[in-house]
Amino acid sequence: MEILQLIQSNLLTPIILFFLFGIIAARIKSDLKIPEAISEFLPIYLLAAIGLHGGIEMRNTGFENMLIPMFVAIGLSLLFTLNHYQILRRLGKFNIFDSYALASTYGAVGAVTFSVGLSFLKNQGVTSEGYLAAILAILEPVAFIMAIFLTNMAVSKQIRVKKQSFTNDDVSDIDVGLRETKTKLSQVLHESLTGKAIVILLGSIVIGYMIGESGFSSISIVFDQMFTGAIVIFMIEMGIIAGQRLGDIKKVGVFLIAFAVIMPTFNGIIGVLVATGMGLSLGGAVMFGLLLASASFIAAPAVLRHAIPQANPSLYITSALGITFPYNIIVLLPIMFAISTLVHGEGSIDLFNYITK
Amino acid sequence: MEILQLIQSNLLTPIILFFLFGIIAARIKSDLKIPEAISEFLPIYLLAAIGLHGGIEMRNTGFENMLIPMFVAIGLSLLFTLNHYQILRRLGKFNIFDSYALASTYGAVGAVTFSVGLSFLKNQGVTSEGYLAAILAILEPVAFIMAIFLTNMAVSKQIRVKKQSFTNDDVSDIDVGLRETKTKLSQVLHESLTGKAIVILLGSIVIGYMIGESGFSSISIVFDQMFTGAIVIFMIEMGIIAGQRLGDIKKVGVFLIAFAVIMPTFNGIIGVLVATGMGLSLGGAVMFGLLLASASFIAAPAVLRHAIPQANPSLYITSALGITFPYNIIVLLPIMFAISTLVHGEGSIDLFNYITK
Amino acid sequence: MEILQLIQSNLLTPIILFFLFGIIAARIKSDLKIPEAISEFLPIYLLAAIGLHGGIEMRNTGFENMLIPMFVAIGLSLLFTLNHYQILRRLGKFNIFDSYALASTYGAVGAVTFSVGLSFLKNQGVTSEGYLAAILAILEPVAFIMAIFLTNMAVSKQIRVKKQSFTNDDVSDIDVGLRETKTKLSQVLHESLTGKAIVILLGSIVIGYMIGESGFSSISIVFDQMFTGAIVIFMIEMGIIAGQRLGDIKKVGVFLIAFAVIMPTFNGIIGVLVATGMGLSLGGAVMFGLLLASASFIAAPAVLRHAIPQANPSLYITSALGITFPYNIIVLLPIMFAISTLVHGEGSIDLFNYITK
Amino acid sequence: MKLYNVKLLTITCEILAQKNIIEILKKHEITGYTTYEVEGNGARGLRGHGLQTEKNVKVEVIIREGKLSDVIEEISRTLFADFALVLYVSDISVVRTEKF
Amino acid sequence: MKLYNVKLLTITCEILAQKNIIEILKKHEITGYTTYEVEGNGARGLRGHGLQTEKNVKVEVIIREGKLSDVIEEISRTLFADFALVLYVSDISVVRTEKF
Amino acid sequence: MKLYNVKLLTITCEILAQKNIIEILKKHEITGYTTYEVEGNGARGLRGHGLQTEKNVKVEVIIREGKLSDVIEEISRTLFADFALVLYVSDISVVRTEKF
Ligand SMILES: Nc1ncnc2c1ncn2[C@@H]1O[C@H](COP(=O)(O)O)[C@@H](O)[C@H]1O
Ligand SMILES: Nc1ncnc2c1ncn2[C@@H]1O[C@H](COP(=O)(O)O)[C@@H](O)[C@H]1O
Ligand SMILES: Nc1ncnc2c1ncn2[C@@H]1O[C@H](COP(=O)(O)O)[C@@H](O)[C@H]1O
Ligand code: NA
Ligand code: NA
Ligand code: NA
Repeated sequence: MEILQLIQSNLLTPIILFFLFGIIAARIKSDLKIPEAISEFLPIYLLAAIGLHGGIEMRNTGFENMLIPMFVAIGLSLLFTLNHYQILRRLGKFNIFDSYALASTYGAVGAVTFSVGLSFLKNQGVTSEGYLAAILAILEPVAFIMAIFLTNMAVSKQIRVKKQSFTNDDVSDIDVGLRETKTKLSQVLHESLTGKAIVILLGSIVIGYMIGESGFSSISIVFDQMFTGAIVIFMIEMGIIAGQRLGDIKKVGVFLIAFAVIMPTFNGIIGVLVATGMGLSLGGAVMFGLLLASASFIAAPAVLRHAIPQANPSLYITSALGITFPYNIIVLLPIMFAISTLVHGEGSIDLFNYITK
Repeated sequence: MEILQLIQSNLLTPIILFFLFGIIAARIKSDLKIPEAISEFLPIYLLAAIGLHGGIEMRNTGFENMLIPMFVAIGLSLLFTLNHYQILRRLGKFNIFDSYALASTYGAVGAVTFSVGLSFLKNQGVTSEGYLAAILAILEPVAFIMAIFLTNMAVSKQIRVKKQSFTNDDVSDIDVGLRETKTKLSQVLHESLTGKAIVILLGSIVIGYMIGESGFSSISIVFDQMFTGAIVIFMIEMGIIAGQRLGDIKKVGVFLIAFAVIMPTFNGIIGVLVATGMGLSLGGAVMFGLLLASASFIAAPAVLRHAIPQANPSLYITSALGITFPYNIIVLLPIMFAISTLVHGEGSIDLFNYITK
Repeated sequence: MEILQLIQSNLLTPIILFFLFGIIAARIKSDLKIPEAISEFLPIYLLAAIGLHGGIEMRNTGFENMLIPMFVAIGLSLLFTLNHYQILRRLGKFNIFDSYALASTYGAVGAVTFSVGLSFLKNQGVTSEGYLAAILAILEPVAFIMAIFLTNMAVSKQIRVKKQSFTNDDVSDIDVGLRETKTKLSQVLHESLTGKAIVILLGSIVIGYMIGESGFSSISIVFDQMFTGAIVIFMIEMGIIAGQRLGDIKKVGVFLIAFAVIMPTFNGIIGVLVATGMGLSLGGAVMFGLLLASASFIAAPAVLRHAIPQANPSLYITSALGITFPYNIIVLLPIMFAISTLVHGEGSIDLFNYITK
Repeated sequence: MKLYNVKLLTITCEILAQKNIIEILKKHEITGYTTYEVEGNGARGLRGHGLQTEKNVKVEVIIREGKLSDVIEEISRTLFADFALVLYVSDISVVRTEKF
Repeated sequence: MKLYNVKLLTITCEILAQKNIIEILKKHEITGYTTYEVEGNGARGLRGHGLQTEKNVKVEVIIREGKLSDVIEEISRTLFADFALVLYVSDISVVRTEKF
Repeated sequence: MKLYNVKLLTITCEILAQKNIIEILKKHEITGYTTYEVEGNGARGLRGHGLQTEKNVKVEVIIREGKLSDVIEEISRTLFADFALVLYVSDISVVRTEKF
């Protein structure tokens, strides 16, 4: 009951409404679109704002207590990725490439989802630990790197098997193949770590940490007060792109649709509970859950298309952007907030405030 | 006398000055220009801001009393379009295509003009009815659809006449022609209704209505406080484009130049008086007049180039953007404000405040 | 000692940190970049903001006392350009084209540097004379025009010498050459004066002067409060571009590296002293020094590539953007501030305030 | 590598005619094409400055010789009179002829 | 003006394959090329709308006939299966043949 | 549809040379051309990243064979030395030969 009210109240925020609006605009085939330069710039801006905010918080509160949550997040992310793989490969009968690509898409994190989460909390008047921005940055490449490593292991194995059964003519080819695999992995590692999202996020965290509140004041109008307005504009474009993909949802199949809803719910709720166990605040636990629940749809294609080119990109993009993202920000976020409120033992009071507000 | 002072005071606002600046920059052949992505984004932003504002107002004041003004506006717009056609075809001796294209350009509305009008009123400390944004959205396609319908009727008639005078060889061709006409009309209807301007405007009105003041507060810095600054930037580009067209004004001929000044004045003043008669506020009557006075120059080419490709686009773009738009925002807006002040019986006081301010 | 502290404190501002961040992002070969439309728009925005601000100040304080500083600035700029040329040609052994190109790059001014300077002063709570924006505009083309004139004179002389030593076959060619030289000069003059930087800057000064504080209030959020945030975004891109050029620094040679550091220091300190002598305020003297210290890297390639195409653009761009710009905003700006504080006789108190702050 | 001869049809036109071109291609069962925005100058003056709707676009179509003539004919007939438009054909060779 | 015959290789592909193409060119010691972003339609559907990573790019390479075949062969072998990609060759003439 | 043979001259150069190219075209009474911004790599290194002025542009001119040689000659003479620039000529066929 209260959760439904939370969801309904969340639905009526500009962020969600403009996202739904974008979907509708795409469905009625409107020519509305946010110019490319703007929609390319907005994620950079959002990540800079998130990073600065996180860095300033970390300066205020220290980052000693960040280590445990960080390693737990990495551990969970790897565990979840493996779990996704098993489910997709065994139950979903996806081929090895699609399985690894999808597994890591859902093991990775979504920076846009994170932004929406921060705005949601702001709206609720709840804060979260600043170091979560750093965990966002660190978590970004983890799932990809593991999935790519495992995919390449599997491919090498296949090649080695082939090698034994065929004549020696191809040996050099296979050696080349193995060498290429290694190169690929180190390339992906480098590309991931120097990818614009991680770079701007980590950079802004460090800068935020160095300048603190006082240094931030001169730019707070741009990097703080305009934050929600900027997300709103970005959500129009996200809605349009998600709307364009709605038609492809049939193609991804019932199994993946179910996966795209159930898996984040599972991951997210575990995240909230574990975070609460580690002593994170109400809001921090929600954001921690959101990190684990979210799927990557901006970084994923860029990384996976190079690393696992054999995987079908429309599978992982459509499910992450067309299903999981809307589900996460509309339904799962309020659910996780309710759960976090509950387990933080402030349920009655907070929820009451929230609803009467 | 007071009107001259109003015009002069209006001239000294940043919006008008930066518009004039843009014209000068274009005339001296400066390479100054606002990057395309920005000037493509700004109308979307402005319409979203107008829509949100209108929607919130409608939530506060209800929209029952919107129906009569809306139908009156539609009626006047159709009437004016027919009137324009007669004047252009009979007196101006324009061909049928140019006549209909021009008639509907001036029967349609200009969203940029509307934005400038809102800023003008804000500057005067005067408000207007929120539902006028909805009327802007509804009025957008009306004049085009009628003009296109009439053009196609006329063309079909011509074809039918030809059909009777020639041999039967072309019958199938003519049938195809008639069928194409119908397709075209339904296409134009669809394109108009899903055009980005209408979609973002209607969407934002609905969202504004749903979120209300409280939901708006988190994005008001972007969608309210930055509004005038954003118009200023857009006006630089509008000035540049208008300035580039100044050279073409000779080509449009004296008749069209006179038309581009007299017609909006006539339409606008009637609009102010009718709106006052329907009980709209001082500011609302000005905006109502502006809706009728304004000519479309962003939507017009996109719609008319497909619907009446035979018409010469430089006629309707040059007159609407190069003559009517500057005239409207610099001269006619203060005139309509003065008239509205007068007929709202607050003339002396308000004008006095205005001038001494 | 105090200067080191000033530099350190300046280093920890968002503007400098994001610039350094951009350099690092480029060095680790990140794909981070600010979309072109944004980085093309930001200088226009910054110049408009600077101009409006300057114009409003000039309205408040009058511009009678602007004439002397302006002519002194022009004189110094011409003198410095000649001085640069001698040093580069005689000591540096650069060819005539590179010498003139470099001489004028350093004789000209940098609008981005000026923006950073204004932000620096704002941060220190110090103001500067509004008319310095006008001097920025006027100074922009001066050094280029002289350098181009002198280059063309030199080339014509060379051609004339050739003409005498060769047969008459080439005479018409040489005449054409001379005529082309004249055309070129008048073209460059026109291009410089109608160049977007000067046009938007002068236009905004005039508009700021006309609207004053009261007219500015409606757009002050965009053109004043967002200023530092906008610079920060622009500095990311400047850092990236500077970072990409770091590799080329070896190619410019030790002589030019030294020139790119020593020359601005010399010019800037003379500027501060002269300005103080003319009675400019503490902040005004810093900005005056910065005008003379700064090198042009946005206007320079556009002007010089046409006017002195034989010069190697990577010399003047790399040294101006890759060496002088960072040096100016990180090191020289605090130095000039300290010197200006000293010579304005408020040294102890102000510095004390500054450091304890 | 064996290469096969086909044709490349290039259409440079005002952007508002792009939809018409694509429709004509579709009518002739051609679904492969590449487009990009350009600026230009021609009989209808400088294009690509000012309003968004006054840009040009290039449409490039790799096409078998068989269909070429009909497509050109229809574009000429329906669009030459009203739109700023230029088209040309070049000889090219491709690897996978079955794609076109 | 004497003109020399060389080849122009044009590759239209999804933008995420651009890096692979450039690497192949580098491997064959070709460092001259021109690229630009385009939109398009083909076997893998409409491209160029939506996410940044779903755009197309054209890569154009002026190349001597000698190297052409090897480059095409490697692109075909390594990229045709996994990426949206179309390539074609045309005959062109240049002034400064030593540049290519 | 009858097609007529003409030439297509394509110039890829640094954007600051565009004005020079257009002026040369004008001098030879050619007012039709198409331009668009591109990135590229060549003897003068990677172009198209960083400052606005360091981009490349392509200029395409449909031109009768008669004028071709003079235009190429003037571009070569005045711009080859100082600007990053590549040009090539291809054979194309057009419908309306009177336009060029
Ligand atoms: N000779 C030409 N060479 C290359 N492109 C041309 C030529 N003539 C026209 N164009 C292009 O085709 C567009 C329409 O041409 P027009 O219909 O002649 O105005 C122009 O804006 C140019 O982009
Ligand atoms: N027939 C064609 N003519 C021109 N471009 C094409 C054609 N077919 C495909 N393309 C381009 O090549 C890209 C990839 O093609 P595909 O692999 O068929 O999806 C498309 O998005 C188009 O940009
Ligand atoms: N072999 C080539 N193929 C295609 N484009 C080239 C080639 N070489 C150079 N270019 C283009 O021409 C520009 C100038 O070349 P360059 O003068 O060699 O630096 C480059 O930036 C590329 O865009
Ligand atoms: Na996740
Ligand atoms: Na109207
Ligand atoms: Na200087």
